[in-house]
Amino acid sequence: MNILNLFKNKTFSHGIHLPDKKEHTREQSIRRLHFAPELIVPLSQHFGAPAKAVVSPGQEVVRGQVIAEADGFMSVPIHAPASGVVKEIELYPTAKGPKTEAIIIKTWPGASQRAASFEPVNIASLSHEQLIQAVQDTGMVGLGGAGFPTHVKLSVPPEYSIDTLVVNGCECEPYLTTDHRLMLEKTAELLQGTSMLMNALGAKQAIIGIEDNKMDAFNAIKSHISGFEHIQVKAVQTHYPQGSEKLLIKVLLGREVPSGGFPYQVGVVVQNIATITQLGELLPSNQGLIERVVTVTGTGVNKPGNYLVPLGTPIRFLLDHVGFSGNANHLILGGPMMGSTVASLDVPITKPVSGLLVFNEQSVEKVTDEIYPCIKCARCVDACPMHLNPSILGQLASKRQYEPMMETFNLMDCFECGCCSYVCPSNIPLVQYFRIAKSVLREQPREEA
Amino acid sequence: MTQTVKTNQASSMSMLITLGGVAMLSGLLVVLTWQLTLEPIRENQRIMIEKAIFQVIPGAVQRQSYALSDEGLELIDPKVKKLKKSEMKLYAAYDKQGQLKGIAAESAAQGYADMVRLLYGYDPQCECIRGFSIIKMAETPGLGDKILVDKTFLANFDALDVRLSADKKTLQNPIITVKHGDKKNPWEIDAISGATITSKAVGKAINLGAEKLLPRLSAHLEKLKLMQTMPSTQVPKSTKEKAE
Amino acid sequence: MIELRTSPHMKGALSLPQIMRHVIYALLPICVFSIYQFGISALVLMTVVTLSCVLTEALFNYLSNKKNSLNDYTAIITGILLALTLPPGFPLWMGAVAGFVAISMGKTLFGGMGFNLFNPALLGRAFVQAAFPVAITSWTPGGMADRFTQFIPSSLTIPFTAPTNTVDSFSGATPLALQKFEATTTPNSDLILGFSSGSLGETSSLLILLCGAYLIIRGFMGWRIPLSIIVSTILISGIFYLMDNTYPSPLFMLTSGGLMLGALFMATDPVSAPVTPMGMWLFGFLIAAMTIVIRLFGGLPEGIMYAILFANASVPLIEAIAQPRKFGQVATKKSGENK
Amino acid sequence: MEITTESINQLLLASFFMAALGIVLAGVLSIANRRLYVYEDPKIDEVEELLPHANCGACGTPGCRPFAEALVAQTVDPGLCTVNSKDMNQVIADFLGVEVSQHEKKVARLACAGGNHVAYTRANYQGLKTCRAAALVSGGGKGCTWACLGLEDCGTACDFDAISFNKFNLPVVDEDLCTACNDCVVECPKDLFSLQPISNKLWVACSNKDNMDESEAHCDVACNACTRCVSDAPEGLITIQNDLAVVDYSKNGLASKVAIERCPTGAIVWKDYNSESQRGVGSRKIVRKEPIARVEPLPRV
Amino acid sequence: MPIKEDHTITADTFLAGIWKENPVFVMLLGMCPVLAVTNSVINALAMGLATTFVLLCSSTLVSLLRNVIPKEVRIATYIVIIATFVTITDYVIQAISLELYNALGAFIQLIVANCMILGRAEAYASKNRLLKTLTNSLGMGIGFTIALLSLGTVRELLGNGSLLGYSIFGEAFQPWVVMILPPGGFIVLGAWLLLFNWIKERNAALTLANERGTS
Amino acid sequence: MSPDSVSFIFLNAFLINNFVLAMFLGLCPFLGVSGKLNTAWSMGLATSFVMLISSLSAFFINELLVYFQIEFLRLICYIAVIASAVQLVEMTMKKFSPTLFRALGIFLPLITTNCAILGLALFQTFKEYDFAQSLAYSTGAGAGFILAIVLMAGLREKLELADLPNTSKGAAISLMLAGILSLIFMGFAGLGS
Ligand SMILES: Cc1cc2nc3c(=O)[nH]c(=O)nc-3n(C[C@H](O)[C@H](O)[C@H](O)COP(=O)(O)O)c2cc1C
Ligand SMILES: Cc1cc2nc3c(=O)[nH]c(=O)nc-3n(C[C@H](O)[C@H](O)[C@H](O)COP(=O)(O)O)c2cc1C
Ligand SMILES: Cc1cc2nc3c(=O)[nH]c(=O)nc-3n(C[C@H](O)[C@H](O)[C@H](O)COP(=O)(O)O)c2cc1C
Ligand SMILES: Cc1cc2nc3c(=O)[nH]c(=O)nc-3n(C[C@H](O)[C@H](O)[C@H](O)CO)c2cc1C
Ligand code: SF4
Ligand code: SF4
Ligand code: SF4
Ligand code: SF4
Ligand code: FES
Repeated sequence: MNILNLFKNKTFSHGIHLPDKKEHTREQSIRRLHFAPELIVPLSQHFGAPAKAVVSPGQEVVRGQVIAEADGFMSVPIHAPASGVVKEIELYPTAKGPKTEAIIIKTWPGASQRAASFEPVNIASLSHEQLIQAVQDTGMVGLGGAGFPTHVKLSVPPEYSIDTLVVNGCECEPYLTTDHRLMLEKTAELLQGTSMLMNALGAKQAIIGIEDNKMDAFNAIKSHISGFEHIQVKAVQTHYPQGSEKLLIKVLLGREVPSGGFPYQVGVVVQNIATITQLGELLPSNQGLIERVVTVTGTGVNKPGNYLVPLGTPIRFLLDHVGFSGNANHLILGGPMMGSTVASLDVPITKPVSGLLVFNEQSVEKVTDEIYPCIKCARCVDACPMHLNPSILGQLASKRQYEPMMETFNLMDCFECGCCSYVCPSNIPLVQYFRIAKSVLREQPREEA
Repeated sequence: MTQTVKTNQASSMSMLITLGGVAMLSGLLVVLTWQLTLEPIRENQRIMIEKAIFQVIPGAVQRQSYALSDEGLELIDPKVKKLKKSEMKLYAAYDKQGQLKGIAAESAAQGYADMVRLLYGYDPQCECIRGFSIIKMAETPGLGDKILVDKTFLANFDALDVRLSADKKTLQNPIITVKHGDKKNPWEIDAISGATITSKAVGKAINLGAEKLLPRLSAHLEKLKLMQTMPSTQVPKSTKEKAE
Repeated sequence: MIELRTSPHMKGALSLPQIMRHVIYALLPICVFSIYQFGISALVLMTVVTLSCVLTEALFNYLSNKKNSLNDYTAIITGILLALTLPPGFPLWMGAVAGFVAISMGKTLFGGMGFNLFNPALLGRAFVQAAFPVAITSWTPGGMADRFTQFIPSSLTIPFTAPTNTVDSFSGATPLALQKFEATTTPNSDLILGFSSGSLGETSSLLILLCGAYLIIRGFMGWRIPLSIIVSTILISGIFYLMDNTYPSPLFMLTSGGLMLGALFMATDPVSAPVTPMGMWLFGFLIAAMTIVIRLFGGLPEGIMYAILFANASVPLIEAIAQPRKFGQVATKKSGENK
Repeated sequence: MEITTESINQLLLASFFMAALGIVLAGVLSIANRRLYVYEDPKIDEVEELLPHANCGACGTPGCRPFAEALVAQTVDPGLCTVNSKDMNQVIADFLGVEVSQHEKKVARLACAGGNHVAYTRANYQGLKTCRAAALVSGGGKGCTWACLGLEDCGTACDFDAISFNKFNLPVVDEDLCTACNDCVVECPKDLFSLQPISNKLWVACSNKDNMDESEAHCDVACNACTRCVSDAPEGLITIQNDLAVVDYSKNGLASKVAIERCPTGAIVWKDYNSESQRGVGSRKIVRKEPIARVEPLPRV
Repeated sequence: MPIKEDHTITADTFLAGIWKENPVFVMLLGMCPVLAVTNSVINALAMGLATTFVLLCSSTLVSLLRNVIPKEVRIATYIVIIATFVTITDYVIQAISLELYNALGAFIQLIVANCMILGRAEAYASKNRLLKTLTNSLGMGIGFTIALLSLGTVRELLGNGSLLGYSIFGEAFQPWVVMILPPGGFIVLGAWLLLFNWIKERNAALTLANERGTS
Repeated sequence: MSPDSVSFIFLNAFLINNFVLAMFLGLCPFLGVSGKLNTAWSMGLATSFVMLISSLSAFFINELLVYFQIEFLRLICYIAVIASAVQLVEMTMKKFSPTLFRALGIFLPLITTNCAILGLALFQTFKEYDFAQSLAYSTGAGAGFILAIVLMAGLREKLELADLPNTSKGAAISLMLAGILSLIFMGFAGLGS
């Protein structure tokens, strides 16, 4: 809406501009975290059916070994993040709330960590089906946040053809810098992974979209790109939620993913930087996903930075390591806009977690300010990137009128980006309302059946 | 109204009889009432009209109704005769001696809220309007209805000039309403400030009426000079009229 | 203990009281100009009306055991704006009545701040306009020599009685009334700078525009509604003017009467305006069209108040036809092509 | 007034006119009637009058009118309406000439006893005061993930004011008022309510599926799967599933208070109609009489 | 109804219309005349009496004929009966005072369409015996008249400074013109309803507080 | 604009002297059926349709009565004829256009005893409108009724999302809303004069 936007890089309409707060970790190169004495590996770290454990208590496992296998197509295997012995398989708290089954591994002390050996594979020689299988075997899921199994994304329904792979390097959430660091430090793997996936999808081109607050990453990739003809990098304006795949596709390609539909319907697949980088590393060596980069930052930690964390590391251990100042009482897994708070320090780091934000008392913005009635100021309407009407949705939700929210006002198109809550001067917890409404609405068909 | 009916539907005959009977009964009742109240109602109407007429024509105590049309002037009994579209009704008012004091007629114009319907009194002697009275209006009380009480406004009608032009086809000067304090000519109406619209409506109505009435009337003025009486009885029975 | 909160965990800087505070700041220059022009009567009338609004709000809070709602400043805005729409010599007691009606019937009745369907200030004014039509159409000219030492006589009317010694209201006829009833045009420079008679706050279009621009630039107020009203006014009255230039010019239309104040401060009252962009354009157009129709063909010289209120009443209908086009709504065709 | 031939004529004219009009209209109506003839049993209206118009659905039909239709068709029996008083149902039955069968009353029962004096909270939930919202934010902050959050969703859902909250923020069902409409069962995001016939007196007031230590770490009255009730009760009445005692109500006839006596936490209780549930003598005493302090969530907007 | 007809006349038969089932304040029936003619007390009174008269006469006739009228032509017959009495009233008022007649305008004739009267005929008179019907109708009529008066009083007092035409507040009083204009009708009735609601609310709150206090 | 012109008559009945908000006619359905926008719209359509029908039938009935010189039976005849005309329409509609019937038909019986219908017929007779004028009058009144009831319904629907104080729930708020609308419609006064 701002006239100045004309002179900037491209972006989508609506959305908001956020302070990026990335300065504390932007310059911190990725450091490896050592193993926690006990790793908690939930069987469900992804979207879809939980994996099935194939180990039993007392069994010794080697780092990288499959400890749970995929339960069907909509599922991925899980690999042991560290060598050790399986202590138990029991219910354990997760970030979402309900307890789920987790394999608890007592790790051997750091020095004796030994990796299972793998035979490298020749990607080029694999058939399409084999390639998908290989991707599934890595246990790779979207590392951008949703945890959607990557191999499912690659198996595009036959009636659609993919022409473009979009690599999502926006990292539009404040504080987070994992993708930024990966682009700088693992540029080669990124490009390799990109061309691998292009082949897998049969895509003619790939576009790496990067927000223009990460121009160093942009330049780094630009300087490596010469060997890869069909890959281009494009800078897009820093604008939240630029990283959402639908908006990124709109900006880069001008295509609009139909409401309720998926990117493949407009010939695009979107993958996150981390997903592709990891895939670029793991696939040729036939390894499984056992660790990921997590940004740990916030006012509550002493050593903010980007850490390569073995999956299953309890937050408590991570915090001890980075030094956390006493009264930190607000922990967020993910970014500040979409991440969720955790109720317990026992919660482990899982595959989709890209950041851990730790704040001490009230240093997070004053969310608990007094709530006023909606004044219909339309700021939320102007902010909503999905062009919904959060104002009326919020009013309906407060009166528990959920049906019209879905039927008339397209509630289901809301992807909970939080723009509306962010701008609301009346402090109405719009997104929370919408989550409640969606959860009620999702339950309803089940009841009627 | 009758979607849910019992299984035992009433026969059509009984329906016909009941409704027909009740309707007949009510027709009877109404007609009786009407006949009984006819007289007092007429009397009421007469009093009301005369009050209005005598108010707009100072000095008048009797009156007579006429219908003016292209065919000429015709004495009517207003209670009985329905006027045709082409006819205009007017009242000639006389003093005790039966001398013509003035002529009153109705006119109307759109005011602020709704039509302002008024009766104005024309004095053939001075060729001027002597007054008006409101038959019906819905102007804002306290604002629009100042036209009834505002002294300066009423003073406009001491002698509002409606002289006919030389050819007797139109008014020499159309009546216009000017803003408060701007009245310069005897054919202008000085508006009430704050109720300009209503004032204008009064002016418009009188202008409209005078434009229509006076040119046609001028030929018949002589006929009205002296009070006439109806050829038949003073108050004829309606039914007789109908028989004609 | 760990705190559980829901995302987003960040919050934009604007808060409701802050917005409202800035609206008050933006209104202050207009008030000052009004006091300069009309003297102590203006000052006292503004104070009385605002106090009446605030006290009414407090009274109803007390009666309904609601928590204090004065700290959102909206009652003060209502009071100031209401006062700015009243004629300078308006009896103070009637001003107090207007304030009471604005808050009680315009706001509390519907559940208070945020729920009112109509602009409370204008509702208050509409009520007193219907109740005391004479007093509200008695204009006093601005810039009278003794304005800082003496009250306009009608101001001090004893409660519940009619103003007795009204100044000859003619000397103070508003530009619109002059145009409508006398066919006299006021010079544009007077209209723009504010040296004409009229309601307390409506005289200087330029000042109003500047104050409104401040709010828009700082992001406290949307820009669509004012723009829509101004553009529509120019277009519609331009068409009339071109057809027949005895009709007032667009510039006159824009700068006379309460149009500017209405467009920038009253039609923009967020609560009683639509939320969707398309709705805002329609809303503005409706206001402009109706204002012009009333001004040119209606019984009243000014129509902006009724136009805004009517548009307020139409908001549900406007919103029923002007919901935003959601993202991805038309793209279904594209995917078909892709198959 | 004189009576003249004119006035008589007028009288006759008017009367005949009206009579004719009446007959024409009646004719029209009678034709209309034939065409629009729709049979609907008038009994349905009358029965509906006698129903409570609560449209709660507890009877199993979508509302009172369909229930009335079904009653008149005699496909259901009046006793199914749980909102009406017994007498009124008898009136309906008499009217229809049928018997009222005795349906056992069901009430809503909560499978949790973790008020905030016995169940620990590990995190402060700050957000809208609804259970569903809290459940969506990392489960809501109670140590036991299955526990009642006490933010009153069920109370709001109940149309009959049958659910109130005690000072430990635990819902208490007034069994007289409960009509077994199922609303609270549907509403609770933790699925803690279920409808139980009042003869099901042996009741496990816990849903915790953690094992022994873990469950007791979060709640003083949790079922810790110690199996004492299983061995004290007749064979097969109680089993442990997922570290939780489960009563098999098909063997309800065997139930007696013996089963609850040795329960160390008092998770299994004996619930008589309309009285407080009784804990076993062996259960540990609840010492805390005040709720553990918590930060109030935002008001339910 | 399976429940037997009840012929006993209680105080409630009469009082229902005045308060508990007041046609205007509670049942919101016959709103048009209520609002249209209450700009002065005298109009309100005349309208109230006229309506009561029609109500009584038509209920009587309907009650007497209740077993004769076939269900199918019920409404048509009622309407004709009502219209008859309305016409009669109309002429009688004209005979009494034309001024009053003009003030009431067409609303005398519109009594025909007053839902209250048809409602009473349909719901009460057609089901009950004459005496009971009369008692009830009288109550209704009085209730209606009271409502009209309560509106007329406020509107005339504020809108004209007078009651029954006599100036109350003296010359200097500034009439609140809006009260006799259409909006005033709606607003005054709305205000009465608000007042009743408020009293009800407060009483409910008080009894609740009392119960809490005693238990 | 001449007060007798068809366009002024339309405008007058539509806005200036809106049947509901200035003339107090048809309040029962206006207050009763304005809860939901959709129903209000249907009700408005049905009412204006019936207005048209009854205005026409009243026009012809009046000719008949004048011919027989029994105008005193006007009221009875109007109401009886309108009632049956409406029922006939209802019947025809049901038979020939069930969709239309489902949308509008259910309101028809309700409308018969609505004083706007009768008022329209009576006023057009008092004002001695000819056929074209009656037509303009009835369409104007119908349009005015639709406008009023649709505005009202929109507002009431919006109010459902408001935190109404208990005191103003129910009929009170509807009446106040009607009052406010009526206040707003005063702005149309004097239009076209
Ligand atoms: C139920 C469901 C089915 C999906 N099916 C597909 C699919 O068939 N193909 C695909 O490319 N992506 C599929 N997706 C993935 C989404 O397009 C999207 O990439 C994923 O939800 C993560 O995106 P986000 O992080 O923007 O939420 C599916 C997602 C969901 C929730
Ligand atoms: C509001 C919103 C913001 C998002 N922001 C980002 C982002 O900054 N970076 C990113 O990689 N994915 C982001 N995503 C997820 C993408 O939509 C998409 O799911 C992801 O890029 C798919 O890649 P993945 O399957 O490899 O994770 C966002 C999603 C939403 C709904
Ligand atoms: C509620 C209200 C009622 C009004 N009623 C009338 C009225 O009955 N007659 C009238 O001429 N003007 C009426 N007006 C119009 C204004 O007073 C208008 O400004 C005035 O007629 C023209 O101003 P002027 O006469 O001072 O030039 C009314 C205005 C309002 C707001
Ligand atoms: C830009 C803006 C304009 C406003 N205009 C008005 C106004 O015209 N009248 C008013 O009563 N309140 C106004 N308010 C204050 C507030 O929105 C109003 O009191 C609410 O309607 C009360 O619910 C305004 C507020 C803002 C932010
Ligand atoms: S959270 Fe949903 S409604 Fe709010 S801005 Fe984002 S997409 Fe729009
Ligand atoms: S931003 Fe908040 S106050 Fe403004 S319209 Fe949206 S929900 Fe309402
Ligand atoms: S039982 Fe369920 S709905 Fe009720 S308070 Fe507990 S968690 Fe909430
Ligand atoms: S909501 Fe629950 S407690 Fe209330 S009546 Fe229904 S079943 Fe009983
Ligand atoms: S009284 Fe006018 S519609 Fe009911």
